[in-house]
Amino acid sequence: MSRLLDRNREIGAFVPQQDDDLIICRCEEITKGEIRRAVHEGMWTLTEVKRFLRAGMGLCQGQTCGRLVKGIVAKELGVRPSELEDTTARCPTRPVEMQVFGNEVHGHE
Amino acid sequence: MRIQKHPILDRIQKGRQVTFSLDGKPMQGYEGEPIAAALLAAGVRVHRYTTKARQPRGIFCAIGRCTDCVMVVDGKPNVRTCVTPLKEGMRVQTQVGISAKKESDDHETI
Amino acid sequence: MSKNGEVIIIGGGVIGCAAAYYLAKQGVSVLVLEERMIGHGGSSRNGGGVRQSARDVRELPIAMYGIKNLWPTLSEELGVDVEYHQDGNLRLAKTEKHIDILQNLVDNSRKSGLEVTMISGGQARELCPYMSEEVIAASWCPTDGHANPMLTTLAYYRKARMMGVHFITGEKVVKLKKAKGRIRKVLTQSGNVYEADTVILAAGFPSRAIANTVGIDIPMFKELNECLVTEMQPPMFWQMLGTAEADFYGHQTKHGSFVFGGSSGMEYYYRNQADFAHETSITPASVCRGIMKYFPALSGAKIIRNWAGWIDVCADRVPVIGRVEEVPGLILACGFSGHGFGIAPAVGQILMEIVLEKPVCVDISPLKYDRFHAKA
Amino acid sequence: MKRYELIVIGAGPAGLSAAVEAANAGMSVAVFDENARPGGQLFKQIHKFFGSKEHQAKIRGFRIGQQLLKQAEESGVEVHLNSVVMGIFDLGEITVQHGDGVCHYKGDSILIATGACENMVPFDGWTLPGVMGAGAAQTMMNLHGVQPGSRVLMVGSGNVGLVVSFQLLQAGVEVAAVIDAAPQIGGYGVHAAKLARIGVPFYLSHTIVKAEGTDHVTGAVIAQVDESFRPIAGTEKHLDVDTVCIAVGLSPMSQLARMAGCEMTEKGGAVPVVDEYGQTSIPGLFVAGDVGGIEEASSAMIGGRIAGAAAARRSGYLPEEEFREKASALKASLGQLHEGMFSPKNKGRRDLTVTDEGYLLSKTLLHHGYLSEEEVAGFPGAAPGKSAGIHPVIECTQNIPCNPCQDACRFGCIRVGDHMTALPAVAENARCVGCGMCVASCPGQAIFLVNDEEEAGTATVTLPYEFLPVPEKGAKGVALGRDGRVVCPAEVVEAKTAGFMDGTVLLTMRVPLEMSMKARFFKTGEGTK
Repeated sequence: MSRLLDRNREIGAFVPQQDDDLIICRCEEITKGEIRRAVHEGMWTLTEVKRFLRAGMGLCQGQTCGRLVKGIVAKELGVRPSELEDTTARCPTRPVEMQVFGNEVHGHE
Repeated sequence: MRIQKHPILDRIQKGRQVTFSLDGKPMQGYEGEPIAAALLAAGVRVHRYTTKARQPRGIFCAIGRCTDCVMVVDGKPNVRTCVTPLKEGMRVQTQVGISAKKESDDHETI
Repeated sequence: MSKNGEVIIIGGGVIGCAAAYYLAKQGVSVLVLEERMIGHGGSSRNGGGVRQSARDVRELPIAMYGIKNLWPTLSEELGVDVEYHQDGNLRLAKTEKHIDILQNLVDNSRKSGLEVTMISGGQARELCPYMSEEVIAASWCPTDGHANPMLTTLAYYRKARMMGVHFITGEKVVKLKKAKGRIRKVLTQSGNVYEADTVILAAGFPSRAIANTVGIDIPMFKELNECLVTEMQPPMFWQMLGTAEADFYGHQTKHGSFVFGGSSGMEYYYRNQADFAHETSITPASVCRGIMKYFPALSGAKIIRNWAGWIDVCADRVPVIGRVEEVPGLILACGFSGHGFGIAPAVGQILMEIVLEKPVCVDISPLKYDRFHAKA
Repeated sequence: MKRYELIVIGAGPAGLSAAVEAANAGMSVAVFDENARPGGQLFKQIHKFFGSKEHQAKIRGFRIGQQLLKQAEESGVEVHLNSVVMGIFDLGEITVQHGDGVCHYKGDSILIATGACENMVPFDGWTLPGVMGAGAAQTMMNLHGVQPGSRVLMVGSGNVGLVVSFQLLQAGVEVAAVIDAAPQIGGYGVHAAKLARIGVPFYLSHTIVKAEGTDHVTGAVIAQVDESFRPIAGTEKHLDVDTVCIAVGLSPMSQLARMAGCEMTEKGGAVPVVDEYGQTSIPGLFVAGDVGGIEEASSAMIGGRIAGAAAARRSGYLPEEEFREKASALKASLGQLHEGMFSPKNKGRRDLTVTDEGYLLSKTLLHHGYLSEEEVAGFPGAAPGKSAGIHPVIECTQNIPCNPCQDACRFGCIRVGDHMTALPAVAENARCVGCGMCVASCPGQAIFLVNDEEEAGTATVTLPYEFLPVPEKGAKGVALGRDGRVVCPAEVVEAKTAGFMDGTVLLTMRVPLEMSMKARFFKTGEGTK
């Protein structure tokens, strides 16, 4: 079950920070500032941030930046990272070519 | 640089030496080792330039997870070079965005 | 008596968020209650089609209205690029049977005033050179297109929130209650009670159980829908694609990745009916095979993600939209049957018009909740 | 569809151990791993493991990997390599990509043992080629025999940062510094001491501010941090490096558990909730190793065996009583590894000031990576007067789970006791014959043999040496102190090794008498520091 979130809760205004231009999502080249700003625009779950910015939506599917994004969003919301629900883990765990994905063979031997 | 002799591992076992190309230039490596290892041994650190900011990227996780080290291999973009074994005659190209670096971009290419 | 806004919207999907936005624009105070998160359900899990072709004639006017009046300026209006592309829709045929299906759809659509035509395989390949020779004909609707459903939903939410709409997520509605003959209370699993004079129920399949609590039923079931997304590809084509049998559909996104949806034919028998929509082990492979037959050039594209969601399928495969006469104050907007995204902006506006008792922009009477009857 | 009684995902220490346990109980077992080689991280671990004999202490990680593979083969486990488990589905089904196709398999039980991945920390320039995970560097040098760079800055002083730094040195790579934002070294003191005595500087309460370079790393800037871990202006320091390694912790790779719908909890990352045998909220779905919470390979192997046994019980191959007996023995063994100041329950604690025995912990060790001479003398392994003539000096001052030194001395000079984490003590009047077995057996390389030759005014110090080239007898050079500084001239009098030492050389150097408790490393040539 999702945590109850009143999206009207005051989290303060967006204040620019010195390292806002740091790349956080290396695949989609999304910066810390973009993530922080998205939170202030109402993206309060990791999934919303991802869908809004594409952070974690690239080739590695958030396997590198997931933890970092979580930390930034949590800090912006003033909650513990563990309070944030991870984005959904989906198949495939690694990129797979369409012609391989569609080639269902039976048994290893 | 390759480790010639290691105090614990002695000589690290390798496959046969093969030739492949990077952006058209011939390179040497060992069959079966990750493409990334062969490139690193040859001092090549830049694998690609990113789509948006055209920033250089190279080996980062080396276990096939982060996808930062992808290159165009035999014409296919986004190939994870840290987990793709090297083969004789492989055509490896620096990736720019999702395409191969144009040969004309490379002044060293003859 | 306490009150939490003039209108409570149950469901923070694209319909709920769009309605909230258009209501807020009219100065109405709105509270949106969402069980999970914004755009959790079908709103973020669809192929992104913004099309009129192959629509049931009962909902076609809504689609046409939205494409004519709302979609073209939506990004500007909401301040977020929702990646709307109006580059046409090709619905593909590989067999004579397919051609018959498409011809029938084209004929019906044209009667409703939609500019859609049948074209040959060759003409289709001129529009989209990547298409294989297996395509022998297609329907072509140049005013159709696609948009990014995740961004569209979040853009409506973002703007509505900026305009003062109150959103509460993680709040699962379990019961509606009437008072003095009208809808009044909304009760949630967490024990909270919200009150309003008007309640819009736009919660996808769970709408059925919620409506049941005031004695209203909507004949619908939930069906698993699966999509897959590829790694970024070079720009190839911008049309929205579909097939005569609707077994696969998709488009290339602004980002460059392709999003394709499709079915394995086993959806009806999917045994796992848990709330969480898990992708199956068989459908994505089947969809991949389908895509490669139509677009061989994509066979080397890597799939980076599959996803699944529930479709709220109505008995006659068109949504229920409108007031419930038996429960004054209750407005339904559910049962979109897998094609709600493209009409969401228009439905949002329509819901605003219903709430404010304004003239509704198109005739929605064929979509009323009590239209269902057993066969004679 | 092909069905196994147990499917194991991940051929690392946990997965292989589970597979062997289950197969030995009679189950049909298949292991799938995405890598070209099995063993997970074991084959990158070229250092000797801690623990006791039953935990395969003093054996190098890759050898343990070789043993596990042999066991897997003997027990009939099918190990499928280059096989990516793409997804996990309802009713115990997985899809596996292998070559140019995808296979479906079902398991009566499934064990997820996908391990962990490295955490990362963003800083200016962190996307430049040359910035990489410490594990990435380890993979390149220890698996593929390629140096990750020529001069490295290590960010993070946990065990991974320390161990990989040492391995970089072994691979012929320079280590410019080890830094950590925390005010003290996170990993084992003995690992830090190995680096410090070679001259690797530690900068605690320091962070990396920037990796410099346009196309790849050409330098790095570090700076001291305040209590909120923010860099303090004016404390910047430039380092000439071409590589920056990040070792700031690991996170469980639990995507498959989440995909399966396991109930999750937080334990250094999302991990599935498990029962005492590693079974998740989904009956028949187990996890073992780092994917269930970060520990180390020895614990992962025991955890794997417990889960493997539980799967065997579930399928009726292990009677309840036999299972309980086995599980409780394994858990006792795991419990031994979980004792002491570095136990999982003490993770991240920085307030410990004394050992379990009440000895004051060395502050210089925690802050600079080495023990001061005065501090060494206060510990039971090195107290003055413990032994005359040749005798071991054990510079092991933290409660780590390890006791091979106790078994190494056949004269019983060294005692750890029943609790593996107790500090080793050298007995009074110990009869030391100078065999050096203790020096060779210590995974922390923390034991030295000291022989004060009073008449000659010299002393010999025997130290463990794992570098190339090995200095030959008669080689002249300098002795380095615990802090890596030159303390005196030194001459090699013996360099001996044996097969069982597995690459460790016992290097004996002659130093002036008064330097016997100062000289701890040998460097060929004239050191001029």
